[in-house]
Order: sequence, then C-alpha cells, then structure tokens
Amino acid sequence: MTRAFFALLARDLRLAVRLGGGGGMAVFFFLVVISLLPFGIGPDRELLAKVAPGMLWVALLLAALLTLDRLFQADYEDGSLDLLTMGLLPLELIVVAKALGHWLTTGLPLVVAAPLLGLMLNLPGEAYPPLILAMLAGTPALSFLGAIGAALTVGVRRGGLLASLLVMPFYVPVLIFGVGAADAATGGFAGEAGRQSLLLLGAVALASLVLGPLGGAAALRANLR
Amino acid sequence: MTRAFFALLARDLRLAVRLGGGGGMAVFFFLVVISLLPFGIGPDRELLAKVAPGMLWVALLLAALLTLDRLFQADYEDGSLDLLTMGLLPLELIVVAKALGHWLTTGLPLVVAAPLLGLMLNLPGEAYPPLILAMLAGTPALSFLGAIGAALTVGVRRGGLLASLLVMPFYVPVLIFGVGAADAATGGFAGEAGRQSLLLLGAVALASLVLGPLGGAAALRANLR
Amino acid sequence: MAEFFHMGGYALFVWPAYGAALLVAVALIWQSIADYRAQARLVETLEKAAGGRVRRAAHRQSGEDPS
Amino acid sequence: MAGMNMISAAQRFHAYANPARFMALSARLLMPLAALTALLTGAGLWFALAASPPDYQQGETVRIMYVHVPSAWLAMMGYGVMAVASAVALIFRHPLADVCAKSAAPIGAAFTFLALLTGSLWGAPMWGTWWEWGDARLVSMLVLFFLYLGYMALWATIEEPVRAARAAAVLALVGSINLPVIRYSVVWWNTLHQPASVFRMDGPTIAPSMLLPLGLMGAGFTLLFVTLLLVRMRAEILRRRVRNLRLAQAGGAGEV
Amino acid sequence: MTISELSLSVRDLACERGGRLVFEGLSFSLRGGEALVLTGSNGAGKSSLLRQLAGLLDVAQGVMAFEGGDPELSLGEQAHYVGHLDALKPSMTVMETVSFWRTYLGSIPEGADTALEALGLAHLADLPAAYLSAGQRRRLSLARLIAVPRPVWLLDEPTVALDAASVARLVALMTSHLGQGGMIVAATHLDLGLAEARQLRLGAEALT
Amino acid sequence: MTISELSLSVRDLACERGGRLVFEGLSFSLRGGEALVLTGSNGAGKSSLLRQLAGLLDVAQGVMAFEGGDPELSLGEQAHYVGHLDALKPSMTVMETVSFWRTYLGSIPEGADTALEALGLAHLADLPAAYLSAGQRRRLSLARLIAVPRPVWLLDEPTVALDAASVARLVALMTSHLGQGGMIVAATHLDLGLAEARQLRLGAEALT
Ligand code: HEM
Ligand SMILES: Nc1ncnc2c1ncn2[C@@H]1O[C@H](COP(=O)(O)OP(=O)(O)OP(=O)(O)O)[C@@H](O)[C@H]1O
Ligand SMILES: Nc1ncnc2c1ncn2[C@@H]1O[C@H](COP(=O)(O)OP(=O)(O)OP(=O)(O)O)[C@@H](O)[C@H]1O
Ligand SMILES: [Mg+2]
Ligand SMILES: [Mg+2]
Repeated sequence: MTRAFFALLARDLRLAVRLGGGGGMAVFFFLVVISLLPFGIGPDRELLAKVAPGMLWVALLLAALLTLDRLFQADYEDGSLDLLTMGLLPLELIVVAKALGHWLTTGLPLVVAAPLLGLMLNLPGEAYPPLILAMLAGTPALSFLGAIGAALTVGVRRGGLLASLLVMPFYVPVLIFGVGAADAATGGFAGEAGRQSLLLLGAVALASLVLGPLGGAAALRANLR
Repeated sequence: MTRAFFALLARDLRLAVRLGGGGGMAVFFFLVVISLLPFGIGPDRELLAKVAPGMLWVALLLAALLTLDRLFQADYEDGSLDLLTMGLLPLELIVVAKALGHWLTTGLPLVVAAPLLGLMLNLPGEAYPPLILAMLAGTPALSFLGAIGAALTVGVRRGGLLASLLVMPFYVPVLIFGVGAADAATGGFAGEAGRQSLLLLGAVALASLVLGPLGGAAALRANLR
Repeated sequence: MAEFFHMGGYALFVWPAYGAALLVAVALIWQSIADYRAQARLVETLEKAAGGRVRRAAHRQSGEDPS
Repeated sequence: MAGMNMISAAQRFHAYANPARFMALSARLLMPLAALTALLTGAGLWFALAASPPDYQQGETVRIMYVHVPSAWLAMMGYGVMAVASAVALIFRHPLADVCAKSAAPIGAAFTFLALLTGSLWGAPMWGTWWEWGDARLVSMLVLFFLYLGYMALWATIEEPVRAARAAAVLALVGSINLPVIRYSVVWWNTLHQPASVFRMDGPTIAPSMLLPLGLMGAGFTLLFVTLLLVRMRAEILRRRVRNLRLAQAGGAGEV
Repeated sequence: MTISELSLSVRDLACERGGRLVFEGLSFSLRGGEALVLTGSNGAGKSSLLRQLAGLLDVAQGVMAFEGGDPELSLGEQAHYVGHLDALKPSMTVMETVSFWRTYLGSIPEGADTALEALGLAHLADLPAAYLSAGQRRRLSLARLIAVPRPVWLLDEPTVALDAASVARLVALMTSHLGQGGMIVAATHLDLGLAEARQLRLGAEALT
Repeated sequence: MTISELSLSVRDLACERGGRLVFEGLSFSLRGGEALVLTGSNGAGKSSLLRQLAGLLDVAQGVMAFEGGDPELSLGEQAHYVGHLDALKPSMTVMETVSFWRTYLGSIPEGADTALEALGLAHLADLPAAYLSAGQRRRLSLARLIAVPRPVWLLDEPTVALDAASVARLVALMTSHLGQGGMIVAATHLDLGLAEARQLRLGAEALT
C-alpha cells in the first residue's frame, strides 16, 4: 500500500518534470504575474511595498488555480484514472498522493521563490519570516482544497475554469489569514495579530488536509461511475 | 469560403455555450478575481480606488490567459484540427474565426461586466467611459495575440501554462496603455494623456488583428506536421 | 403622501431596496412559472408524438407510475 | 456486495416518495401557499412601510431592515435546504432530494443577492460605505453567493443528471461549512455589522413594534421560498421527463 | 462530383518520425476506380503514409503527384482522411456534427440525413456524441465520407469497432465510391473483402 | 497466483446510461478456466457490461457475485480491465509504464521485461509511448495483463489495431491464463479463435 502510494507520487512528479509543468514553470508564471502587477498599479514604490504581501498571495493563488486541472483531468482523459481506482490504494489516498504531488511541484517551489519576488516588490525585511511561514502553512491547503474542485470537475471537458471557480470561495480564508500574517509584521503591530492569523491559517490548513481527501474522494466516486 | 468561416465560428460559439465555458463563466471568474484582490490588499478604500483600473486590467488579462487553451488544444487533441486544415478555408482565416469566437465568449462579456466590478472597487465615475473604450479596443488584442501563443503550444500536452508564459510579454503593452487610458481620467489630467494612451491602444489592437492570424497560422503550420 | 415617499431624506436608500426586492421576486416568480409552462408544453407535444410504448419507457425511467 | 444491498434499499425507498405522488401533492398545495404568501407579505409590507415607527437612532432607514433581514435569513436557509437535500440525495439516493437541492439554488442565490444589495443600501447611510472588505459577515456572505453560483455552474456543466447531482451534492456539503462562519462571524470577529438580535438564546432584544413587521415579512419570504421551490421542483421533474422522452425517441430504450 | 480520370503516383517516398526512418523508397501508382489496401505489421508505417498523403505529415523525400482533380487544390483538400482519432465533440449531436462538416467542407448543410442513413445513424440524430458507443462513434466519423463528396478517401483501419453489419455497409459504400471513379487508400489488418483491391505490404522487414 | 475454484455469477443485471436502459435481465455464470465472449451489434452494451464488472459503472439493478478469490477485495480489485482508452502517458517510456503498473498494482517492479517480451515490445522498451504506432500502444496496454497476475481479465475489443502475429500471441496468452484457472470476459466483433469460449450475445433485438 505504501509502495503503491509512493509509486503514484513518483510517477506524478516525473510526469510534471517531463512535461515542463514542474516547479520551473510555476515559478516562471509567478514571476511574470508579479512583474505584470507594477504595470497595472504604476511604479510608486511605497504603494508597491504596501500591497506586496497581498500581491504575492494573489499570485500564489492564481498559480495554484492555473495548474489545478493537472490533478485528475489528464489521468481521466486517457483512462488511467479508471485503472488507478482498480488498484488496492483507497481513493482517499490516491487524492492525497495527487495533491501532495501538486504541492511539491507548484506550492513548494513558489515558497522558495517568494523571497526573491518580495525583493522585486520592495517588501520590508522584517516581513519575510512571517510571510514564508504563512506560505509554508498555506500552500498545502491550496493544493488539498484544490483537489476537491479538480475532482468535482473531472470528466467535464475543459473543466479547468470551472474548477477554479468552484475552489475560489474556499481559497478566500487562506488568502485572508495569509495576508494577515504578513501584514501584521509589515504594519508594525507584529506580535499578537500576526500570530493569530498564523494560527488560524494553520487551522485552515489542517482542516483542508482532512477535507480535501474526503471531499475529493467523494467527488471522484460521484463522477467516475 | 465565408460559409465555412461562419460555420466554424458558429460551432465554436455553440461549443463554448454548451460547455458552460462561455461568457458566463469568464465573467464569473473575473468577478471572483476582482473580489479576491481586496482581500490581498486590505480594505483601505482609497488605496483600492487608486489601484482599481490596474486591477481590472490584470484580472481581464488573467481571464483571457486562462481560457487561451480553448483556442486550439481541444481541436488538436480530438483530431478536429487535422480535418479543419483539410478544408478550403485558409489557415489564417481559421485563426481569425477561432480568435473571434474567443473574444465573443470571453472579452466581450468581460467588457460588459466591467462597470459593475468597477463599482465594487470604488472606481470614480469619470473613469468609466475611457475604461470601457479602452477595454473595447484592448480585449480583441488579447484574443488575437493569444492565438499566437495558443498556436505555438498546440500539441504540447498541458501546454496551457506555457502558452500563458509566451503570450504575457505581448500583453504588456496592452496592459500599459489600457491602464494609462483609465488612469488618465481618474488622475484628473484627462484629455491629452488619456487620448494618447487610447490611440496607442488602438494601434496595438489593429496590429494584433494582422499579426495574430499571420503568426498563428505560421505557428500552426510548424506544429501540425 | 409626499412625506411617505420622502422617507425622512433616505428615499434614495429605502426605495431602491424595496424596488430591488420587488424586481428580484417578480423575476424569480416569472421565470419559474415560464419554465414550468415550457416544460409542460414540451412533455405534452413529446408524449403526443411518441407511441404508448415509448411513453411507458419514459415513465418507468423517471421513476413514475404510468398513469 | 454491500453496494447491492444499498441499491435495493434505495429502490424500496423510492416507492414511498415517487415523483408522481409529489406532483399530485404539490399541485394541491400550490394555490393555498401562493395565497398565503401574498397575504402575509402584503400585511408585512403595510406594517413595514407605513404602520411602524422610524427607529430613534436610524430614522427611516430602519425600514430597509424588513427586506434585508428576511433576505439574509432565507439566503442562509436556502443553502441549508440545499445541503440537507444533498446529504439525503447522497446517502439515500432519494430521487426527489437532488431535484429539491437543484431547485433551491437559484432561489437562495436570489435572496443572497438581495441581502447583499439591501445591506449595501443600508450601509451607505449607516456606516458611510457601500461595502467593507474587512468585515467578516459581508465577506462570508459574498462567499455564500459565489458558492451558489458555483453550485449552479456545476449543474449546468455536467450533462448527465445523475452524475451532476452527485458532484453538486458533494460541493454543497463541503461548502456548508461557510454557514456557521456567516452566522457567528459577528461573534468571532470584530465587525461593523451588528450581532444577532432576534434569534438569540435569551430571546429577541428588538422592539415589538419592529418585531411584528419583521416577523410578517420573514414568514412571507419563507412562504415565497417554499412556493417557488415547489414550482421549480415541478418544472425540474418535467424537464427530466422531457429528457427521457427525447432519449427514448432517439432509440435504444425501445426494448423496455 | 464529376471526376475525370484520376491518377495518383508516388515515387521513392520516405518517411521520418521522431528522427527515425520509418520507410523509404516507396513507390506506387493508383487510378480512379482503384483501391489500395495497405497492410503490414504494427509500426510498419501505414498510418504515417496516410497522413503524408493527406498533407498532415511532412514528406521526408520523394514525390507525390495527383492528377485529374482540381488543379488549384492540393491532394489533401480533395481527400477525406479518417484516422485513429474521431474528431467528435462530445456535446454536439450526431446531426449537428455532420451538418457542420457539410457546411465547413463546402456543401450546403441540408441533406445531411442521407449520410446518416447510409451509416445507419439516422435514429441517433439528436443524441450528443458523448453518448455514443465506440462503433457508433466510428460510424459518425465515417459519415463524413458520404456527407461531402470528395474523390479520394484515405482510411486508417476504418472497420475498427464496427459490427459485422456495419462493416458490410462500409464495404458497399466503398465499392460504390470506386464505381463512381473515386480512389481509396485504406490501411487495415483485416480482409476488407473489396472485390478488386491492390495490396501494398509495408516494411515486411521492419521490426514488429 | 494461486486460484482456488473461481466462480462469477451475474443475475438479472440491468444497465442504465445517460438515463436510458441499455440492457436488463442479463444473467450468466462463469467458472475459473472459462472464457465468455461478448458479441452484439454496436451500442448493444458490451463495453458497459465490462465496466460494470470492473466496478467502473453503477449497476442499475441486479446482483453480481464473485467467489473463490480474495474475499476482502471487490471484483474490480482482482480484475484487469483493458478498455477502449489505453491509459498511456506520452512522455513515459514503455519500460517505465509497465514498471509503474507493476508497483502500483502490487508486484515488485523487477521482472517487467517478461511482460514486454510476451507482447513483443522488448526492443521498444526505452521508447516514449508518444512514439508508438496504434498497434504498439495496444500491446503496451495489454502488457499489464502479464505484468501483474490477476485472476479475472476484462477485455474490450482487445485485438483492435493488432496485426495478425500479435493477435495470435494474445490468443496464446489468453489460453494459458485460462489454463491456470483464470477467467476472461472479452467483447469483440471478430472471431478470437479461443478453443472453448462461451458466447453471450447482447441485445440481439436492439437498434444498431
Ligand atoms: C452588504 C452588507 C450586509 C450584509 C452582507 C449583511 C448580511 C447579514 C446577514 C447574513 C444577516 C443574518 C444574520 C443571522 O441571522 O445570523 C444579517 C442580519 C442583520 N443585518 Fe445585515 N448585512 C449587511 C449590512 C447591514 C447593515 C448596513 C445593517 C444596519 C446598519 C445591517 C443590519 C442587520 C440587522 C439588524 C440584522 C438582524 C440581526 C438579527 O436580528 O439577528 N446589515 N445581515
Ligand atoms: N508521433 C510520432 N512520433 C515519432 N514516431 C512515431 C510517431 N508515431 C509513430 N511513430 C513511429 O513511426 C513508426 C510507424 O508508425 P505508424 O503509426 O505509421 O505505424 P502503423 O503501420 O500505422 O502501425 P499500426 O498497425 O500499429 O497502426 C512506428 O515505428 C512508430 O514508432
Ligand atoms: N457515456 C455514455 N453516456 C450515455 N450513454 C452512453 C455512454 N456510453 C455509451 N452509451 C450508450 O450506451 C449504449 C451501450 O454502449 P456500449 O459502449 O456499452 O456499447 P457496445 O456494445 O460496447 O458498442 P460498440 O460495439 O460500438 O463498442 C449505447 O447505446 C450508447 O449510446
Ligand atoms: Mg496505424
Ligand atoms: Mg464498446
């Protein structure tokens, strides 16, 4: 069972890297979005610094959303998903393997790249530790909650956009607490508020680790018959 | 030939509507992105109004990017694109039909919805006319330039993200002039600067109407053999 | 009467609220009934067009008694 | 083989509440319900607009409350109905349950829209702002609206009713965690929006002169919800019959 | 469709895929009314050859000359290609699919029903393609052949997934096409039972 | 694979797709060592029945009982299903594909080569699946049957796209599986030439 789990995870990682859909692509996308934003807002450095954590989070969310359809759709379309469900691995663990693979190829690289981008956006130094902590806690939630949306739209041709739409409401708390954690540090009133946001973010992340596999597996069951 | 052109356009529109991937979906996505952004930036209303046109444009861009892969990928994967090229319609006109269909189902509905969203972002009233004019000129450019990126990545499995990356640089001028046109009005120094941005945007749009079909057709020719 | 419509200076807020409620309610009611009528008409024409055999099948599959 | 037992159990269940019986029952209920709705809403409107005093603090704007609060209640109740029906549909495979859930969504979405709109219209004079991004209740209400829209989009996109029903039911259930967030947002977070004053453990804290129109409007809106739900469920059942008839005519099901 | 005397001649054709040479030095010629059946083991290059004829794959070397058709059009523009992929849209109905191809490929949309009848799909006309079985999908792809008259048919394993009755129907359609002076190149592993078909066996020496 | 006496009995099975009844009242039983060949016109429900057996499609009505296998596992978890889709990843090589399925479905990854040899794919081991021809792809899907021992094989038109030599190879593999007490349900439009196979003709009366 653990062997099957890791075989699936390894396969997904390998495919992501081969397709060029792995970490590199997500980071590149992230970079481009972040560099588009100043064009949209204008080059005012103060303004930029003020909105930087928010921008980072929004870009993070979009990168996650954009790659959601990689989770199940490809496997569904070529018949692999049918065969995966015929193995001995419970559907819930299949969802976990897929979501984990998604996080390792999108969330994690983005967290690693985030400080660099903060630099581009003129983010003050003391905002980095809480920002990165928050991202480490928040990005798995994005992948695991995303798995529900992806599972709900599997089999819907070109369901990518629909999956984004279904998932967005669930991303809102992650975004709010994530920004809250970073903002608290920037705004000077660090300590309490920031810590609270971080704790809430952690709670959301933990909840998503349970909800994602359960909801995802239920949705797959509904869609695959 | 014109019959073939309109048959293709009608088919694409029909498919977009049937799949629920049509206008409604794009507008919905746009709405959600716009309502996510304030979570990221925080509830400061002045700040929001200041960055509103930029935000609207960035969201517009993302909605266009996200739907790019609808342009050719589906037709490639199921073999339709092969057959389409075996008809009498020149490849350039096939690209025009596809890009036009894309604009009618994403760009146009977004332009219609934009004022409502401006309201949510607290955009001042005098910014609307230039904003909408700019969007009307700019959104076709997004679809036609996007067609080049979509054509370049056709056949690359999960090329959606790659297409976004290729196209982004081309979108930058649209974004800059688009925001310029709206900002000029907000900033009070209407008249000259705004009109100039609008003119430049128009030029970009016209250029894209030529470049898109030519470049798209060339890319398809290279990719399909 | 004028005072009633004036709403203590807040007419601009109170009346749109009620107006919107009315509009939404009417739209919803109208759409629901129109949809029901359209479906009922469709059922009628389809059942008329189909023979008894097919009708029985359709009833069966929507879980209904053939009545 | 547990699945097998499940199916026969579900089929036994179907016998008790089949669509035909529902159609007959709802046809008899519709007219009385509609009449009662009109009566209560009419009376409510009379008290709300004319026969109740302005608030000593909020002046005439308090009259917005009589549409805002019932709309907000029904927005939440609509989702509640949807979630419960979805659970029943998933667990018992009851054929009416997913018809009910699907039909409730547009009504709930409409009330959510109304709550958002009237809230904004009330907020402008009271808080000096149409919308406040920092307020948990407003934001969670907007999220509710998106959940409704997503739910309807999912139904619209999946072609096969059986599959669409199950997928939508999963979404409705997962989304239902938003309901307590809306309800208790005023308690958990520091918000502009005022806390509950009607449905409280220690009884309502609102003046009786306002409680009467509020109660009437609340009852009227609830009845409107129920009436519309019945009409829409009937239309949905007919839609499925149309679909079956079309498919049967297309051939294939001929060998029944 | 008024076909004068058609002729296709292929000389010294080579095909390269993914950097590997699939076949080379392939020559044959075909006239109107004749069918060429391509056989050969898996990977011999049957599908590749058909795609080259259809203009969907580059010709690495060699010459293809098609005469007797419209001189302004390429071979691909005068040919039907039915490949492994079926080019169906799940949400479009059977009728819509055929009508679209009729209009797009240059006929009027009316009259699509005769094509559906020829393939035994008339009773499924209003069904979305998503609901079709494998053989029904295949028949819908094949309906293009009848819906739009084109002189050359390029068929890649056309009988896959078809039941016996449908195979017979297809063979009848092919025979009648040949009778009207049309031309067919078909790849197959089975005996199609076409009365007079020439055989071309690809890469007997190729690795299977 | 130690198979005690297997038996599968299906009683009064019904299948519904897209709201339409495809078949009902279907009953058959099968024991280890036996093959059941499903025939019937296009759209009769062969693929649907196979998916129901594999647990990939809901059973509208009826009972399926499988005995003699692992009592803790469902029929689907003890069966191989080879359907119309081939479940191949274009960027994974032939060897990687087979090794993955070995590990995932519960065997050790080593020994995948015997499966490749059995299907005549050994010389293609390092080629990505994107470069395979239709028949080579099909053989790669079929390699799963040998790579992981499972008592029940559910095959949907397994010979599609295979050349004559490969068909013979597949029939030999099927015969040997039956000889070991395994069970096969296969849908096909062709005569597979299995020595002793029982036939089940679906929906003879159905519209084609
Ligand atoms: C867009 C803005 C608003 C939204 C989304 C909103 C949402 C809600 C919701 C969801 C409820 C139901 C709460 C429950 O029953 O637990 C509610 C109740 C209520 N709202 Fe609002 N509201 C908004 C603006 C306002 C404003 C501006 C006021 C007044 C100044 C207001 C006053 C009230 C009152 C008095 C209640 C009844 C509370 C009770 O008695 O339980 N709301 N609102
Ligand atoms: N897209 C591709 N890229 C690279 N090589 C390919 C591609 N498609 C096929 N090939 C290779 O080209 C050769 C010929 O393939 P082709 O599909 O033409 O064979 P075929 O004769 O049609 O076989 P089959 O009977 O299996 O359909 C094969 O060896 C195959 O590996
Ligand atoms: N995904 C689907 N949704 C709805 N109906 C379907 C679906 N797939 C197949 N059907 C219908 O179910 C019936 C049986 O289909 P099935 O694929 O089982 O047939 P089959 O016997 O395998 O035919 P073939 O020989 O063509 O493969 C057909 O009438 C078809 O229209
Ligand atoms: Mg081939
Ligand atoms: Mg089949």
